[in-house]
Amino acid sequence: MSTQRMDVDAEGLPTHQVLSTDGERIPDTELDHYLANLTPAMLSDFLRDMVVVRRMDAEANALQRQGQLGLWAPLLGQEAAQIGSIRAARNDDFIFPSYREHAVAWARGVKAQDLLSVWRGVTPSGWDPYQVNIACQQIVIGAQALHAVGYALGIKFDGSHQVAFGYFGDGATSQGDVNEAMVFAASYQAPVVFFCQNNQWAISEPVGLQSRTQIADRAHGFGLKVWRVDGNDVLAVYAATKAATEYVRHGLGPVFIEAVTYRMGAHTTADDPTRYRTEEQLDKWRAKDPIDRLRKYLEKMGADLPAMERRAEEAADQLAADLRAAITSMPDPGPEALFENVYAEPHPLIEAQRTGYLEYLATFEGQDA
Amino acid sequence: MSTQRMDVDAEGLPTHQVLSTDGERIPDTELDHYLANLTPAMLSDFLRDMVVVRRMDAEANALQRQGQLGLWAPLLGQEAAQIGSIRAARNDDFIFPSYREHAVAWARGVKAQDLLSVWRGVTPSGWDPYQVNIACQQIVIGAQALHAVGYALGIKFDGSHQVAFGYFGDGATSQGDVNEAMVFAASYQAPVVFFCQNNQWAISEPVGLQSRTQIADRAHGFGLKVWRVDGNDVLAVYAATKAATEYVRHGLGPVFIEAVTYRMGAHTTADDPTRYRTEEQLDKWRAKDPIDRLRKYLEKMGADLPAMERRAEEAADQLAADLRAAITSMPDPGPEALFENVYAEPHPLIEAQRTGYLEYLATFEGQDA
Amino acid sequence: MPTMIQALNTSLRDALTDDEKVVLLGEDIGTLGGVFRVTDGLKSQFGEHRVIDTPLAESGIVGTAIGLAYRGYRPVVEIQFDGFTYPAFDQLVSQLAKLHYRSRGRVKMPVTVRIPFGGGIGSPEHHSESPEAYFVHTAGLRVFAPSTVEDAYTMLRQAIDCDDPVIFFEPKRRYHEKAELPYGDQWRDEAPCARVVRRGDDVTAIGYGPTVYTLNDAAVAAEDEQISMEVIDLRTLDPLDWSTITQSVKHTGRVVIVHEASAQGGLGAEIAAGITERCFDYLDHAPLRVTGFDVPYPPSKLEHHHLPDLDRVLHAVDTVMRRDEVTALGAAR
Amino acid sequence: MPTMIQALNTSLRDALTDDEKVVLLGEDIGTLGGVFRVTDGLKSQFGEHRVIDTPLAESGIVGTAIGLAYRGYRPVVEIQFDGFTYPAFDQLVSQLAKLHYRSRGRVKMPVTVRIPFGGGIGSPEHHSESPEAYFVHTAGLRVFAPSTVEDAYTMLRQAIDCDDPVIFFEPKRRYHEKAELPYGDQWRDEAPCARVVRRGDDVTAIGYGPTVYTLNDAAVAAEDEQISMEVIDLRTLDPLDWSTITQSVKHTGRVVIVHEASAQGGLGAEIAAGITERCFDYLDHAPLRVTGFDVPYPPSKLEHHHLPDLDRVLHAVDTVMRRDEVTALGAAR
Ligand SMILES: Cc1ncc(C[n+]2csc(CCOP(=O)(O)OP(=O)(O)O)c2C)c(N)n1
Ligand SMILES: Cc1ncc(C[n+]2csc(CCOP(=O)(O)OP(=O)(O)O)c2C)c(N)n1
Ligand SMILES: [Mg+2]
Ligand SMILES: [Mg+2]
Repeated sequence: MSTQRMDVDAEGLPTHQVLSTDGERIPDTELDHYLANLTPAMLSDFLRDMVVVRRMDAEANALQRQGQLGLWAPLLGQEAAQIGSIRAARNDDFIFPSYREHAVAWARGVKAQDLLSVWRGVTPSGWDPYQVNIACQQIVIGAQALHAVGYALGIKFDGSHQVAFGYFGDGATSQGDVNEAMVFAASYQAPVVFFCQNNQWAISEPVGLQSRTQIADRAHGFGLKVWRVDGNDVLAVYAATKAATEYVRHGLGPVFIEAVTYRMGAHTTADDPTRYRTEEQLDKWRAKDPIDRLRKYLEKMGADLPAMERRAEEAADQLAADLRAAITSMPDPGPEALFENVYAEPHPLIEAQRTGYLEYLATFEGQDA
Repeated sequence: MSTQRMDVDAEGLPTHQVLSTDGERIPDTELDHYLANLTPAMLSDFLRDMVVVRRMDAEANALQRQGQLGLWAPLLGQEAAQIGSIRAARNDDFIFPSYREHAVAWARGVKAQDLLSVWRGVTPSGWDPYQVNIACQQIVIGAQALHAVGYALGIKFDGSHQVAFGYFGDGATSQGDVNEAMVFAASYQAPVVFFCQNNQWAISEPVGLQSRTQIADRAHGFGLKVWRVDGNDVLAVYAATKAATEYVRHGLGPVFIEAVTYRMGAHTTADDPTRYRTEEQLDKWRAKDPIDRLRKYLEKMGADLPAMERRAEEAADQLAADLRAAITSMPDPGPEALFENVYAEPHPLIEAQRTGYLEYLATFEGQDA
Repeated sequence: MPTMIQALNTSLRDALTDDEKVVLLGEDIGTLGGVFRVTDGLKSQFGEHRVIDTPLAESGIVGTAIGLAYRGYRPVVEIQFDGFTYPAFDQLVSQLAKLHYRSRGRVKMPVTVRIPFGGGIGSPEHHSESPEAYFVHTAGLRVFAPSTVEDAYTMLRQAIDCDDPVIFFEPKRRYHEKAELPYGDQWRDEAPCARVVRRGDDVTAIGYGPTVYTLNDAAVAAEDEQISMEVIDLRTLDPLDWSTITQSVKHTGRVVIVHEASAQGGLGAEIAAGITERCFDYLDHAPLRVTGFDVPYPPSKLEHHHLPDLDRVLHAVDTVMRRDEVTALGAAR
Repeated sequence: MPTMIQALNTSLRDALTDDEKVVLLGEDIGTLGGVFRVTDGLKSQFGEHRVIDTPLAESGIVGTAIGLAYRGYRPVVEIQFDGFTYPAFDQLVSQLAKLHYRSRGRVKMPVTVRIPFGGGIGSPEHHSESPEAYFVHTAGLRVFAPSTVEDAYTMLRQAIDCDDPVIFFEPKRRYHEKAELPYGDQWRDEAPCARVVRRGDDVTAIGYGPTVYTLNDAAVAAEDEQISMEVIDLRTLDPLDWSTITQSVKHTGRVVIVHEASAQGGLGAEIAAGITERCFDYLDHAPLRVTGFDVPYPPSKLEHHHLPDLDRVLHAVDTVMRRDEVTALGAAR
């Protein structure tokens, strides 16, 4: 079965790239249109966004090692895929993320400490979905793809021009739910963008184990409009996502974007990737780093890179400091939190258990623990 | 959403046909090779098979109306798809059917009365899977597709050249399980043939609701080798299935066959198809009848059609008479059957319940019911 | 007088009329009107955006309904038969049940999942299951099971109106019972809780859905033998209405619990355990269960053996009355 | 001394060695050796046709295992975490559980489904579930839950050897316990049944998997207060070993049942109901349950409140001893 580890990059749909790894601007007839109005300020924002979320990720890893978080799922390497896509979405487009879209949440205004509070284990959820238009994070692989379709159907019924986004990974495309989501989306021509970050791995499993064809090809078979982009090229991701949302907003049906990227870190802080991958592979992908690439481009186009870098670093420093202070002083929830929000309407069993447990705890008061 | 009812026949992969509806032999560069050795005796068998299973179906419908069966799922119209495919398989190829593959089971030697005993409600299963190399019938849509892949994996591990077949309908292709089956089959290059009878309907739902592309295109996206054939053309189905099994036996990977056919009867005897389809559509498909088509071909090629017809009718009459006699005299199972085969090894709870219930029933003995 | 199917149909029609956020999803519910015709005529009345034929995938249906609820809709899902609930299990227990909790109360999940359940109609495999215990054990779901025509109407309105997800079990073998419907807003006044459908002094018989009819018949038969049965129709399986149950048990001291689902780990176990915890000193006999056996649902010619019937209920009643030394059947021994 | 993880690893290695029809399937079980390393080294020893990394789809994994069993294999499936069992629910309850019955005994389904279960390891959502009640309620499945290192070895061998499907729950928070392994064919001699792990006279405490340790600790603590606890480790949740249970209860007259799963409809309800049916006249107090609350499994900083701990067990013991008027916690009230 070793044949299954073929290099799926080799064939299939073309992969859009508008920045070479050296930072050269590559013309792209389909995507250039969406990059025509890019301003230096926007490019500076892309740089800042990616630098900041990379710092947030580094800080979260450190906090986890120090015992301040229970677990963390690093995003290192996927900054361009996440920032490029979310910056192309409208603020009222509704996002259904997995558990690794930290940059997406941050870009929508979720505070890093709120994001991390879930990983610290103090709360089930770090944000109000309706404040930032992002659904709760999803751990069950692929389940959210269907929610995105349902939401999109609601958009359609409402006659709105919003778009629903379903984010998931390459591994998720094997799940029944993701395939059913494509079936439903195609059937109803739902205004949804499936955004698949193919980071080459599902924990220890290479993407070639999930699929012998390009993931983008699969989506094509369901009748979805498909873009395959270099996920480490923030401009290509941005442009493809712009193109996708425009397509969807025109009522032309659902879109699937495969962003080809790489998970540079461990799957989670509980994972040991040295057991299943090589330094050579990492080196190959280090050379494709999304932030470096944008830096090189900015340099070549004569932007004031030092100023942009300063701005980015300052924002990153600020976030890191705030985050650490907030997390290390974050209190544990009290026992009553156990019983909150299980139901929206009163429920006698939960009421009785709450009362009983709190009374029981009260009997220990004044005793040594 | 009415747009979803597009005619999916209009585009996509070509549909192989080697017999026109008028019984003309149409050359097919890919398939002719597999028809080169067809003898008149084999053609006569095809005719007989289709006539017999159509009679079995008619008889089952009648028995159901007379209260002798609880339910029946007619195969009318799908004779060529089922007979053509099963006659192309080797006897040691293992079949995973749905609930409508009566012709497949019959062709492998399952007696009509055994087949119908399940629909009468006297037993969970009408055959021994290992005697006829057909798994138990499957009612949960699509579940058996995965079993076929697992069995195929076993074939591969054993170094055998058998093939596993997964039969399912057009509606089934929407289920997560069928999609996961394609993922697993592709990943492991399992020796499996997925045989999809696209009979245009999933109860009342037209295939256009399940898919906006051809079903065959979807399978293609998963990296499967695909044939799309006219499912009412018994020779095309036979040839395509031969081609498929040869491909699989050569270790080239899994195959998907979409046989385009039509369910001429009700979904089941509990269904009223007049609520959702028109006589015109039925007329269009009546003109494509698989048995008529073979008859016309046989006539044109100068075969002794009357003799063949006689042979077929005799077999059908025999089956009908045997079937009716067997079904109408089939006894009900006794209560002890409830507790049989729940587990393969002893289980105290089942034992206790069996004993208790039989003792309880004994207390009624000698009483009026 | 309308049948239960018509009552459900009217209930859906009224809900669709009263609130434009109500949408129906399911296989064959549109053009066909559902395999049981519960949604008959609704697509033509409300349009295909309100009454939606879905692709053939239960996880897809429930997952899509969840997305619609995120958007502020109140989806009502039809699962065609009980046995086809399981492909949607993950969406039901890990998503639908938990999203209100997961979102700290910000996202409401007013989704109703209608499931025609139970046996007795001579169907093939997977068409006669009673999966209610799975959902009663799942925190975050409410579980309703009407037994009468009136309740079918009322409780379906209540389920759709509820801001929590409700798994709504319809007793398919009672689909053709007939009765007058409650009218107007009456459904708003009734709390969804258990109901004593018949007063009695000697034994409390507890059932829900299709078995309530059996219990009523048993109560009539028991009268002939001077046994007075109190019959309770649970109606809501989650939350359980312990106050109605315990009040009755404290009065009678004897309990028989009936359902079609298998005994082991069935809802009857919870009822029996809960009663014993709450009423131990009042009990004259252990609560007994009369249930389906712990076997897969059998072929239709055997189902009359599997389903709790009048005789088996009476046998259990006799046992708790200590008129019979043999232990009751159906329960684990 | 080996840990429980190593015991499971050795058990799988021995089974793979003894029977070439044994194959392992799961996510990340090959190259990585499983997220808990239970399959560490097995792929390199037995090859990728025996220890199979699968695509990321649980229904696919179980369905494929069923097909392999049809072909005469004895697949051992790893579900990565308890909460990821649900996407496979249909294949487990409508297929795996029922195929022996459906085929009238012609097709054997010797499939073992390993599920690391339960909480207490500080994990995120879906990584701490206790879904055993769903499977105990499903006819056709056997359910095993070892608590000790030795049993982890022995019972896994027995599960793989069994011609029925076995859902095999591994107490993940006890994965690092250590003990010597039984050797040779010893595992063949032991019947899979409950075990009295500690004799006592006043109260029978019943648990399985991770809670058995808690019960042993409680028994030690109770001794200080002159309460003598008998501790039963159920080991097999289906079939339940009623003879061991009833023998103990008839001796003590008092029962406390402990599990991490939610109370309502949990296995504790079946045990309590079954005991009451079988031992009513011997009971001095209603059997009490100490369980997780009827809420979704909480964030890790709350799990010590949710999980039954020493104090809550002792509190229940005091209650059944009538030394405390407050009712026990965790059970439905
Ligand atoms: C249904 C389900 N099965 C298994 C897991 C365990 N798991 C968590 S992440 C993961 C791999 C996911 O890979 P992919 O979809 O590529 O996303 P990535 O982690 O690479 O972002 C697995 C198997 C899960 N969370 N849900
Ligand atoms: C999981 C599941 N959901 C729903 C059903 C009810 N049902 C039985 S047959 C059927 C339609 C199947 O359509 P298709 O796959 O095209 O097969 P056909 O009946 O046309 O042969 C449905 C919805 C089922 N049997 N299983
Ligand atoms: Mg990945
Ligand atoms: Mg069909």
